[in-house]
Amino acid sequence: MTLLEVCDLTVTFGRHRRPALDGVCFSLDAGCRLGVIGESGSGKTVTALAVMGLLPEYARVSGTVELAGHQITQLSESGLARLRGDVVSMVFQEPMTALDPTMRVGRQVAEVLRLHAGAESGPARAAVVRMLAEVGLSDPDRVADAYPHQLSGGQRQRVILAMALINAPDLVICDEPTTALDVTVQATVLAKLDEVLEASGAACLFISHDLAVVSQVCDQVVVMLDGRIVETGSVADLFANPQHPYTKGLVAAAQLDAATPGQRLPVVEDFYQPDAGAKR
Amino acid sequence: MSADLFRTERLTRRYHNDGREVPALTDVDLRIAPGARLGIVGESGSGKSTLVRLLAGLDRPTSGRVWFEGTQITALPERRRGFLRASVQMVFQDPRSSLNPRMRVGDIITEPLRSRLLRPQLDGLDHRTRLAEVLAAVDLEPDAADRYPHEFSGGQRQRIAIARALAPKPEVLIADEPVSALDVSVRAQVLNLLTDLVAAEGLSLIVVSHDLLVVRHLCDELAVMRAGRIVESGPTEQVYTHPSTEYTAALLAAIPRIRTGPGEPGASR
Amino acid sequence: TDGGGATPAQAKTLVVGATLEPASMDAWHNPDASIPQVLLYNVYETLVKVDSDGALKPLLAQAWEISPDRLTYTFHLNPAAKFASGNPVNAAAVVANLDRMKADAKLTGTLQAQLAPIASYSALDEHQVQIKLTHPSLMWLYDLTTTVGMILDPAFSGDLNNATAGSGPYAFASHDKGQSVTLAANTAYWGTPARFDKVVFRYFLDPNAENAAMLSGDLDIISNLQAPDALAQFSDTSRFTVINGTTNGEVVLGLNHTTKALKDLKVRQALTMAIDRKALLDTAWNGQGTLIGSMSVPTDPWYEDLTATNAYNPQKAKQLLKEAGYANGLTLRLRVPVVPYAVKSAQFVASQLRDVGVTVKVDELEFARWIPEVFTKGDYDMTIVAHTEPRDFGKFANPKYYWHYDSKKFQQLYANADAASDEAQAVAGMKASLRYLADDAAAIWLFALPNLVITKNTITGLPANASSLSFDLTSIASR
Amino acid sequence: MKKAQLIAGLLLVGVVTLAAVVSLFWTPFDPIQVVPGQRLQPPGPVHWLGTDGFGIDIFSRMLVGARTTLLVGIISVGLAAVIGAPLGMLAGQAGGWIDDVVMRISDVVYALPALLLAMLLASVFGASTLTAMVSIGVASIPAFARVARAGTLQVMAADYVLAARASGTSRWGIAGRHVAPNIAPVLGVQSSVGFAMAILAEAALSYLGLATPRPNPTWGNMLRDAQDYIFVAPLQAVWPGLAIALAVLGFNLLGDGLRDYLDPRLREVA
Amino acid sequence: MQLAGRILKRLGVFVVSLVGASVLIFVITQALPGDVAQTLLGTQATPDEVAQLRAQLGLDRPLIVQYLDWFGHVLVGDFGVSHLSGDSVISLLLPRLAVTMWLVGLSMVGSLLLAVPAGMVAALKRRSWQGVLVSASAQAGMAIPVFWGGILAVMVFAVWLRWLPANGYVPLSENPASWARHLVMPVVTLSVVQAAVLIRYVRTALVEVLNEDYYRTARAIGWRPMGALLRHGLRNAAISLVTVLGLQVSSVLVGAIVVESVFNLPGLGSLLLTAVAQRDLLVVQGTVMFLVLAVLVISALVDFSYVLIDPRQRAVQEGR
Ligand SMILES: Nc1ncnc2c1ncn2[C@@H]1O[C@H](COP(=O)(O)OP(=O)(O)OP(=O)(O)O)[C@@H](O)[C@H]1O
Ligand SMILES: Nc1ncnc2c1ncn2[C@@H]1O[C@H](COP(=O)(O)OP(=O)(O)OP(=O)(O)O)[C@@H](O)[C@H]1O
Ligand SMILES: [Mg+2]
Ligand SMILES: [Mg+2]
Repeated sequence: MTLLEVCDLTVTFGRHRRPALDGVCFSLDAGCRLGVIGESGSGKTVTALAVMGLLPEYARVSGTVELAGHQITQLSESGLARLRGDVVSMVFQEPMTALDPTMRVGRQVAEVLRLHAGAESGPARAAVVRMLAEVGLSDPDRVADAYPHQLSGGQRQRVILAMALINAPDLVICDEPTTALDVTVQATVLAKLDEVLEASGAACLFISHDLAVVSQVCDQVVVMLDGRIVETGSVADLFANPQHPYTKGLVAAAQLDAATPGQRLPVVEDFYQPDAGAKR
Repeated sequence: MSADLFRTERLTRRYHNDGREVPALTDVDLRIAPGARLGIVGESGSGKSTLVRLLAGLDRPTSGRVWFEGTQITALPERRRGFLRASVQMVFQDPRSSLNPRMRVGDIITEPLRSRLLRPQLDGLDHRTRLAEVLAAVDLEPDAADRYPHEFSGGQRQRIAIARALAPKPEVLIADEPVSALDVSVRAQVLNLLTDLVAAEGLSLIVVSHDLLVVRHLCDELAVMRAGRIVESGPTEQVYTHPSTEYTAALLAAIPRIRTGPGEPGASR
Repeated sequence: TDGGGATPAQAKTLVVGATLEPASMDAWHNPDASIPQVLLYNVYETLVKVDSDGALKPLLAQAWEISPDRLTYTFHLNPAAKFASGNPVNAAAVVANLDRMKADAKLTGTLQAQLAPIASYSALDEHQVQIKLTHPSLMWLYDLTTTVGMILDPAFSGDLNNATAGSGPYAFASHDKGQSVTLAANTAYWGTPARFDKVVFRYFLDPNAENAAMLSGDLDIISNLQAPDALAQFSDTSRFTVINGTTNGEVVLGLNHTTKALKDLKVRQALTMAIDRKALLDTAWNGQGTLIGSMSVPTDPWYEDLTATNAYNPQKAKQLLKEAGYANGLTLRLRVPVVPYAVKSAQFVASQLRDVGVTVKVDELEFARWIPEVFTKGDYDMTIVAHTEPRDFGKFANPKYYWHYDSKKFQQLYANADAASDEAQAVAGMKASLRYLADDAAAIWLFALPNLVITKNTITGLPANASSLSFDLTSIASR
Repeated sequence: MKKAQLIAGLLLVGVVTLAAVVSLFWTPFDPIQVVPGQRLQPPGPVHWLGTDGFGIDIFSRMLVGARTTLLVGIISVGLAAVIGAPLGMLAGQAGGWIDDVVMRISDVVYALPALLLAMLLASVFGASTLTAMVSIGVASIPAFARVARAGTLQVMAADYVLAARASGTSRWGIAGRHVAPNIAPVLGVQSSVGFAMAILAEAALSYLGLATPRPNPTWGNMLRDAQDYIFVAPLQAVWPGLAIALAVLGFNLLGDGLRDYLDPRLREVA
Repeated sequence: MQLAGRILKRLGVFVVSLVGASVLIFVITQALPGDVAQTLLGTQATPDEVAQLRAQLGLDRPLIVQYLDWFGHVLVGDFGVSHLSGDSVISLLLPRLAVTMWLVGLSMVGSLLLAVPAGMVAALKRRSWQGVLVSASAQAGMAIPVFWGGILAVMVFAVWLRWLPANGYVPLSENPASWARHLVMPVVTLSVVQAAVLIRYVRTALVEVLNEDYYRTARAIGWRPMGALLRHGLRNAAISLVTVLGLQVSSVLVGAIVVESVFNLPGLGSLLLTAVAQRDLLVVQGTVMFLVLAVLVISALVDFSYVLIDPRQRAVQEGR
């Protein structure tokens, strides 16, 4: 069953600028994990925001985004608000800034419940602590009473994950959720994400420019370049056997461990030359 | 003794945060030979940046000493650190925040040349020609000099930062997380550039990173830090293949690798 | 039962708007005119008072006699008069007051000067007091109508700053600092009873605030409208009555007679002729006030219209200046205190003197600075200030006074007039002195300040002129 | 949008400046000559904005007033900026006890009523536009010092300052090349706000006889004079009031517009 | 222990600031020409009499002695006696202080009540006409002199409609209803004028919040824009706003002096004006000391309030 269907999505910021997204089409089945890769500025975040309906109001959007039977681009702000956090949720890149620094994280997680389920604070608290434990926090009670600044990056990132999962959404969007973490923490967070996604059966749109990370989380991948999707395929196929020259370059450049130390690394430009002027 | 490029002795740096002490660096003894390519790795907050800032003379230690080419620099007043400033240059993690948004690229790159401290060392260096040289060295168009940092991509910005570091013809380049803010496609470019430059100019290189693969690619020696101390050091390949501490082993194990083979998805396996 | 429309006993309050707030209630040690404004005649009574037209009237003294040599005054006290405390106002009380003041070294300078002519005094009997002067003085009896004549209950021993003990129809009740002074009716008053249970003097720093309070019905009376241009606001005769009388305040363009150019009569005349004072009054003071030609106002017994002396004539002014050797111009400093009539007049004067080739540099000074610099040190060429004390032209006879007007002729004229042995002769002498001042252009008299009082239509009995420092409540009633 | 702000600001400030410049050479009537018979004329073909209580053409006075008003704003804000901004930068860059001392002094000055200073200056030098400008300027120093310090602290924390230090740039170099340009925009905004305050403060001071003496017109003292005629001729108050409002608005728009325009990062963003 | 140390240091700085302020105040007031002896004696007195009175009042002593005498007493809470009325400065100050505190305090609250909602609209709708309208009216409001607004309010509400008394003051303890009626207009006037300035800052602070990640997070979990801003924006914006508010207090105090004169309120402003005019220097010094003290206390409170608003300030920071 198709959960998310994005069709011919085009997004433009400002009158005289190149579209940030240019006719993007893809679809995602319930319970599936789709990775989105591409260099910085290729439109990954814009895609995610379009699905969330969180694009700034001055963005001009055409095309359709259909999520669980709702036309996102047609919905009112309150209609969107009902979906967000319930049907679709998002895990943001920066664990340092994505949480309100003035509110205890337990309350922030509970808010998600209260906004959608109308839960009382008593039972909500229990649910929050349970969820925090589920995302692998060993001391969920203490964490719930902590302010964001009292937690480490990895802990914060897991709190955000808990916020995204607590309402058992159909779709979780992760926008570069681990770039701010160091490797060891990243590994545990990714492992936990994999585990809870598995358990809840939620679908996932996973955005990253780190191919290795995507390859560990996802089964399908789309490759974006300058606001367009240039290649789609399963993780195994695409990384083993990239077709588009850009993808080839990306895969080659990403494999640091494959190169001999000190030797020249392959770069994208070795495989793919953008047409003059297209790239600034 | 004076054969060392850098030598530190019981180097300690504690920060005071509202009265509480944070031991960022504790009793670090380190020797770096001229021409070395040293990588410093470790988890976030382990004191890597603190260590290199002390080496570059941008901060003063709480206790302990630092020698650069046989001269003890810890006690030296700022105005007598010209030789250090001329010889040691730094590249920072975030190319966005390390470039002044209100200065033109040309001015940013030539700023070190205008320093009064460095002038004696850089006698007769013409700013315009040097600018053109370093821009060429980092593979940027000459007209880049007239533009502002925000007009460049992340990779280009990092190249501008490198060009600035190269301008005063340093002997040592210290790079604090030079590629962690860049995406993979750009990372390769910058790493290539650094490799080439180090080879071409005969630079000594000190690279800080939490990414072991980056360090392995650039450096022949490795120091692993944890909680303000160096817990392991040695030739890169040796540490990489035969880590002697559990911590290093964990760091190595956590490196994500592209999984191209068939099998169930999931990092846990 | 009570008659028809009589309202139940309701406290009747009169609210009067005023500008300067007294710092204390002690008029003997504080020269502030704001104190007698509240207390004189209302709380403290004098032997003799001056009425709206400037005439002397009996108050505590039913009658008085002056000896032919004008040196001995005998006052016959009203036997009914008593203090608020119930003690009688008798000859002993008057003598006690004189004793007290004579013995007081801290008494204000004005009072000490006014006591100076007294040679001796004594109680002839219970109700008769005799006072002897060192020399005849026309002014002295007038002085007795002011602060110096106020009779304090000799039994009083409290703090004069915050209490009163007089014989008037009202007594001090409270002082709400920064806001108001409240008087309460003296229920035991010996004369016509007070018509109000309470009189509140509310003080305003900002004239607009005072006008607004009047317009909104919060005030019954504005005791002296600060900006005559605001008069139009009160033109609704169904609500307000405007009383437009005179005051004792002569607005004087003072000339510093030590300034070289101003020593020259021709220059002084020229300056006088260069200023169209009628136009000045119309422009600066909305035409309110009286044009005067010398240091005297219409309520003075010796008043004469002298406005024709050195009348407006710019041609002649230029001519005179040329004759005096200032054909190529003359620069004078006009240093005025920051009070509305002065700054406005200054602007007008500067403009008109410019027309006859006199450059005027206007300098506005805070009053506290005007006193030491202009008044005390005499550091000025011209200044503008209103002289509000009644019958004060004798100041021109004092060469040390800030004008430094040192005319032997005038001093002679004035001394003779004040010491004249009969009243008619004295008045004639005063007229001559005033005429001399005008002819000599000793100063330039711009106009006399109007007494602009606004009342609600329901208020009656206000005196037309402010002939004394008192805001006299005794005749005011409300319908 | 951003451009529109800048242009509107430039336009308004331009009009004020033009009025000031024109008044140097020409006014329709003598701006200080009293005309007794002509007081309080309504606006008409001869006197475009009517005449004031002295029968002087208001339009002429407005033109000349623009000069003083502009001067008061520029000089007092300039004074405050020239002293306050470097002090704030010093405090922010030096830190430690220098920071403490500078900021505490600035606190104390900030707390002192400007009125006292104005009185002092007026009594020593005589009240004039200059003494008013100086006291308003001095009273505004702390605001500039604070804004400059806050901005400096932010800049000093940026990596590019560390980079500059690493390449041997002196304190002065950092102050001049990095701190100053980066705090200039906030100082610009502060200046436009300060300008507005200065115009109004001058009006209040001349009310107390502590600023521009008669007959020289400033919009502030015209507004103060107009209070007397608020019932008789309310328009008297409207002209200078409007002029002050527009000038203040103009400088605010200009300040905001310039900040956005001068920021290279924002220049082409819609 | 550490906290005690910090408080002690803060207190030390505070005291030093006060001493500095006292010197400054003393020097400035003493440098004013004219003196209270002259005011007391009026224009009749001879120079000798003035000199005599000066000696009596102790005004002829060396300045340093006068200063030490004055400040020594101030330290023990004795501000001296008004030469003019003989009242103690404190007894003159306290009732005035109450008036000004009500005026300033209520106006701060009022301006917040106006500026926060308006600032929210201006920030959220900054690209539509509502937001532009709010911003524009704030800009226009800033350009209106306080006294002008006050006079207008009096004309409308006291003179035409007669709903409220034109001016004056009644203490709260005397008659609460009347107290309120007298304060409504001055408070609203001052609030509106201050709000115009404040809106700008609120808007800026909120726009910053709109760009924060946590605001986006709040939207992503299902808050509508206004809800997210109320729940997560205000408190964070408050961190930068309290600084501005602290700064505003001083300008509100200045505005209060004007408003006090328009509405004839017996506050510190009118006390200061008359005392200066009469050169009643002890009253001037006392009043200004109080103003300085108020500003310093408020800036200390602002620092303290960070701790309340921002939990990061409560514990020790982790560093960069
Ligand atoms: N709010 C915005 N206003 C204007 N332009 C925007 C905005 N957001 C994104 N863009 C532009 O849209 C393009 C795509 O941006 P996007 O953030 O989707 O890139 P990304 O692939 O997520 O990159 P990164 O890996 O750096 O996060 C970029 O050119 C960017 O400048
Ligand atoms: N200026 C500072 N003031 C206070 N504490 C600091 C400061 N700089 C660093 N620290 C603290 O010192 C410790 C070491 O910091 P350092 O920046 O050297 O770590 P790092 O290894 O570079 O980490 P990262 O990988 O996150 O950059 C950390 O705990 C940090 O919080
Ligand atoms: Mg992105
Ligand atoms: Mg670091």
